[in-house]
Amino acid sequence: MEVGGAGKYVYPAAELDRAEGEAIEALKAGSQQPISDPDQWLDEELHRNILLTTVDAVINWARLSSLWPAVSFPACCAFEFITAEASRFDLSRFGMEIVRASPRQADLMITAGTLTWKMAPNIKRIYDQMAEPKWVIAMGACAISGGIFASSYNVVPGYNRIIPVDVYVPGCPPRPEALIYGIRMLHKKIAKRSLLQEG
Amino acid sequence: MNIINLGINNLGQPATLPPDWPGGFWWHWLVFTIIILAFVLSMVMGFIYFERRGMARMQARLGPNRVGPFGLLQPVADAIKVLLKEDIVPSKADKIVHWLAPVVAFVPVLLIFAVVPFQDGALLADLNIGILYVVAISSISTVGIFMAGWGSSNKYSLLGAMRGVAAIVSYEIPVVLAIAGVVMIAGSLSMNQIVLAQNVPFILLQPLGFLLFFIGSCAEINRSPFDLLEADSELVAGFHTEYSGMKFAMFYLVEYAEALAMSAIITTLFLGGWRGPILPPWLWFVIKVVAVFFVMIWTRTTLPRIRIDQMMALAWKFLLPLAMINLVITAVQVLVWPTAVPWVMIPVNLAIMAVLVVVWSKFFKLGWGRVEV
Amino acid sequence: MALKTEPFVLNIGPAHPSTHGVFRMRSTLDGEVIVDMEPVFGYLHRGIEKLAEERTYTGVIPLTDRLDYLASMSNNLAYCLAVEKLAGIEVPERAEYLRVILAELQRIASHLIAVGAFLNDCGAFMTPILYMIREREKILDLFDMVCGQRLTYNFMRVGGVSQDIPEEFLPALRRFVGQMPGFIDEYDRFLKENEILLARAKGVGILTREMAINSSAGGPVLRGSGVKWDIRKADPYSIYDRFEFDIPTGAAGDCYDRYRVRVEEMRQSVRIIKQAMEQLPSGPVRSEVPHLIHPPVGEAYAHIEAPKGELGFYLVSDNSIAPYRCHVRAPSLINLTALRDMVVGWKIADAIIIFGSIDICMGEVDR
Amino acid sequence: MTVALSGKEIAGQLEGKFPGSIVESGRDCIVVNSDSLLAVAAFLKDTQGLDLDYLNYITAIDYYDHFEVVYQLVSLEHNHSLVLKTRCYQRDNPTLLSVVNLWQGADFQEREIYDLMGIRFEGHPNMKRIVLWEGFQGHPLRKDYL
Repeated sequence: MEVGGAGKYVYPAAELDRAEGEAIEALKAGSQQPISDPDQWLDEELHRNILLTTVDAVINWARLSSLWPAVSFPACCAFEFITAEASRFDLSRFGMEIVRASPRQADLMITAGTLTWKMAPNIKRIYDQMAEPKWVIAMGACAISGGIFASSYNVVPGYNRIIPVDVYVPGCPPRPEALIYGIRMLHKKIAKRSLLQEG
Repeated sequence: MNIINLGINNLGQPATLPPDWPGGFWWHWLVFTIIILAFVLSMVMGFIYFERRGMARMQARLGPNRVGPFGLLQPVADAIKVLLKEDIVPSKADKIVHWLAPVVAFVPVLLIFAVVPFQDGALLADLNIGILYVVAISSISTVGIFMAGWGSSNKYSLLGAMRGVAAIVSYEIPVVLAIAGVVMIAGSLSMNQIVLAQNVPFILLQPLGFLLFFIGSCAEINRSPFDLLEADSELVAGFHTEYSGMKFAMFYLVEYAEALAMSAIITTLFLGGWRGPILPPWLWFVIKVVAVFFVMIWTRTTLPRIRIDQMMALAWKFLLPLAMINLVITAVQVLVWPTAVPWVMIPVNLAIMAVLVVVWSKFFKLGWGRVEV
Repeated sequence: MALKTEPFVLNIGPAHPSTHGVFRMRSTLDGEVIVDMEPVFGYLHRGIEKLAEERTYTGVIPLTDRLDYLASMSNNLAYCLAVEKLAGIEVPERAEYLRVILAELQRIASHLIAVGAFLNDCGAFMTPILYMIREREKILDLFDMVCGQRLTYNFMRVGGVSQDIPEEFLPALRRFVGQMPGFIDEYDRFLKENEILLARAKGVGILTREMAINSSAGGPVLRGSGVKWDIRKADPYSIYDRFEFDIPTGAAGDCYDRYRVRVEEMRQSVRIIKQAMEQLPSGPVRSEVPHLIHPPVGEAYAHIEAPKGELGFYLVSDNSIAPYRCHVRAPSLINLTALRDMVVGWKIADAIIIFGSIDICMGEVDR
Repeated sequence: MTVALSGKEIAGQLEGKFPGSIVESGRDCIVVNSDSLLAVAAFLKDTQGLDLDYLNYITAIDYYDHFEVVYQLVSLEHNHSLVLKTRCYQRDNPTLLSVVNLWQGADFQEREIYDLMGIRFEGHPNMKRIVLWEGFQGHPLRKDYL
């Protein structure tokens, strides 16, 4: 078999590097402020009386019972997430053992670890690729605020600079129990959703 | 009244016109179409639950147990959730191909069940070329998989799809040859006749054929250790990387429906189909199907994945020669001792299988080292 | 028949299930075969070396935890050894023994993940790693007892360890050490002689002895290539010269050898822990060290045999309370040097397992 | 125990071979002239009895008026080591010779030093940023990095 040299599908490394650098700088320039939680919270009373129908209840039940996490495991917290998936803490009880490598099929992004500016465009892309409805759990101090590395030149001070975050789980790293508690909190949040909100 | 019993077959005639049915075969088709749809969907849900729980037990954990009693509603929740998720079509995708792919993959799998007998004569169409029909139809879903890989315009998808096509083209041959052995013994291509011919399950008369068919069909439907097509640790999610929502659900369904179809065909060809003592026939059928599927789960949790060239080598250098030898031996047996008592043939055939497998594995190694291409 | 094919670029990573973090292989493929590969990293570069320059000597210890987060104890140990060498601080006997016990436990924990992840990359669907995490949890429980953390321990201090072990630690450790050899046998039963694993891993990704030395590989990667080089024997730090253990080495330098070396090292670690446990003396666990350490002007390099290879800290002091320069000799980064030569010519599936067999930790690669 | 070779002795050997190459020699290190770095390194690697074939690490230190680049060489066979240093007095565009052709292990470490300290290694096949991205301003590990 003959390899056809540097063909049209092989891009020069320098060009790829430059494009990557430009994407990082653009994102860095545009995300200096945290994104607030996007969920429009309706009045609690209104919720209970009118909007929360049986259909909502069924759909929310389905959604919270099968949260499939996406693969986005930059650093230390990833291992606490993996341990939470494993025998002892066993997230599979909640139907979460299917970790989808393809973000298209995942519902939940558990941002386990420090986010650097170099990684930020990729994480944003993964988030954008996920299909609605989707949720984000910021796991660990680094994911919340940059943690111990907040003063570094390459660390994003919190995932909420680039993507909206639903639940924050503190700890460095959070113990699996804490993560499971955070997931339960997310379940409660999902249970309050209504189809009307999605528009 | 047991409706299913009404589709009784009389001596090889197609059971398309059951005598007592008002409205003739349209009515029969309608009933069986609904039964097949319900059977496939409920069995697939059951399989998903069974696989997740069973696999979890093998991996020293619990598996889903929060949704409904024992987590039984987990597949239902998954289905509702997946169906309601946003449906994404990548901007660079070939839109039409991307749309059609899940359908093209799904329909053939359902069509297979048209010739699977759930009970004596209880099948949608007792084609006299039943098993040939299965072989022909089951390959079509590969077209859907390749369409998915091509239409997504994603390199991972394309690589996965290419692997899928390569696998099915190679493994079709040993699978068909293994089926030929069964057909020779049974003397018919009709699925119902094959079951009726199994006074002794053909797994005992055709142990080598069973082995070849099982490995081959595992490879065709991409069950581990041949799950190269959506190899998690290599190709992200393989051909359905770019699929979300309902279309992904279709592929997920195809994956398990194919496993169900292959389990059903293995049951029919080798395990005596619906035949069995005491319990009602349909229950025997389901038990055997689940047992075959259990073996598939077992291999999935146990074995590492093989590489694409090793997979090809296995098909062409191991399964194909053995399948041919098996065919010759079966032909000789059928020709020379057509009336031999099965109980004599069983140990003979088992011994032949053992010798062949051992000897051939001396010739053939999965092969380590770099394979020049 | 000469078939003309067109190569194309496939980006493996940085968010790929088997890149063990955020590694990226920008590979040029011809069909399934890798014709060229450029590793790209920095997706977890947090600037630890820079941050260390603005913290006190003790304040750097938490940063070292997060280098190789699968082996935090080893990182702590290497850093503390470097500061002790720089400032000339003695460590009490009991602390030395505790350090050895904890570092060896950490080695087992890290190798469990390494072996499990390697088998997972081979496609054994999650099962091996789940069994290995089961045992790792027992080690984490032991660490939890001594310092209250599961992953980032921050336990060792300059001149000893931060606190003495609780009294329930030793019985628990004895129980664990009793069980562990049985578990290692169990792992061997899973897949050691599995035909598919042999076909996938044997002869794949060969790193010759010369290559390994020339590319400065360390740890199991170097030993898998047949070089009998272990810092614990070659340059015994702490009190490793008091223990008996063997250095397992491979022969061919392929993925399978590296995997076997790790499994054997776990057995040796258990052996060391057994000896250390029996000899453990009583006494203080931390020598008198000033709160703010002002080492004399100078430089020091201390290295240990971390689970991933030789981990060293190169410290430069200007007699202030913070290191003037803190360089980490990161085994994960340096072991990756040979990756390109190892994967070119192999298929994607092989590249994944070759990468898995090197066993890196992105926190340490990028720092 | 890894023996740290005496810098003075090695310096004596080197001075005869490469006159003017040694700037300074300490108890366990030698500082060589940046011009004769490659020749000295090749000598240390290939000489019988020295065989310093394993490049343990490379690092660079910023002393405001000069950069010091440190190489630790180890011989796995004889179990001894030597620290080799060289200095670079330029600040705007510091350049050194790459040892990648002698020890492949220098590859990523030299790129890292270029990235974080800004010292360019001539003769390195792929001298570009490794952990930070193209277009990043400055070199973080320099003492004057803001």
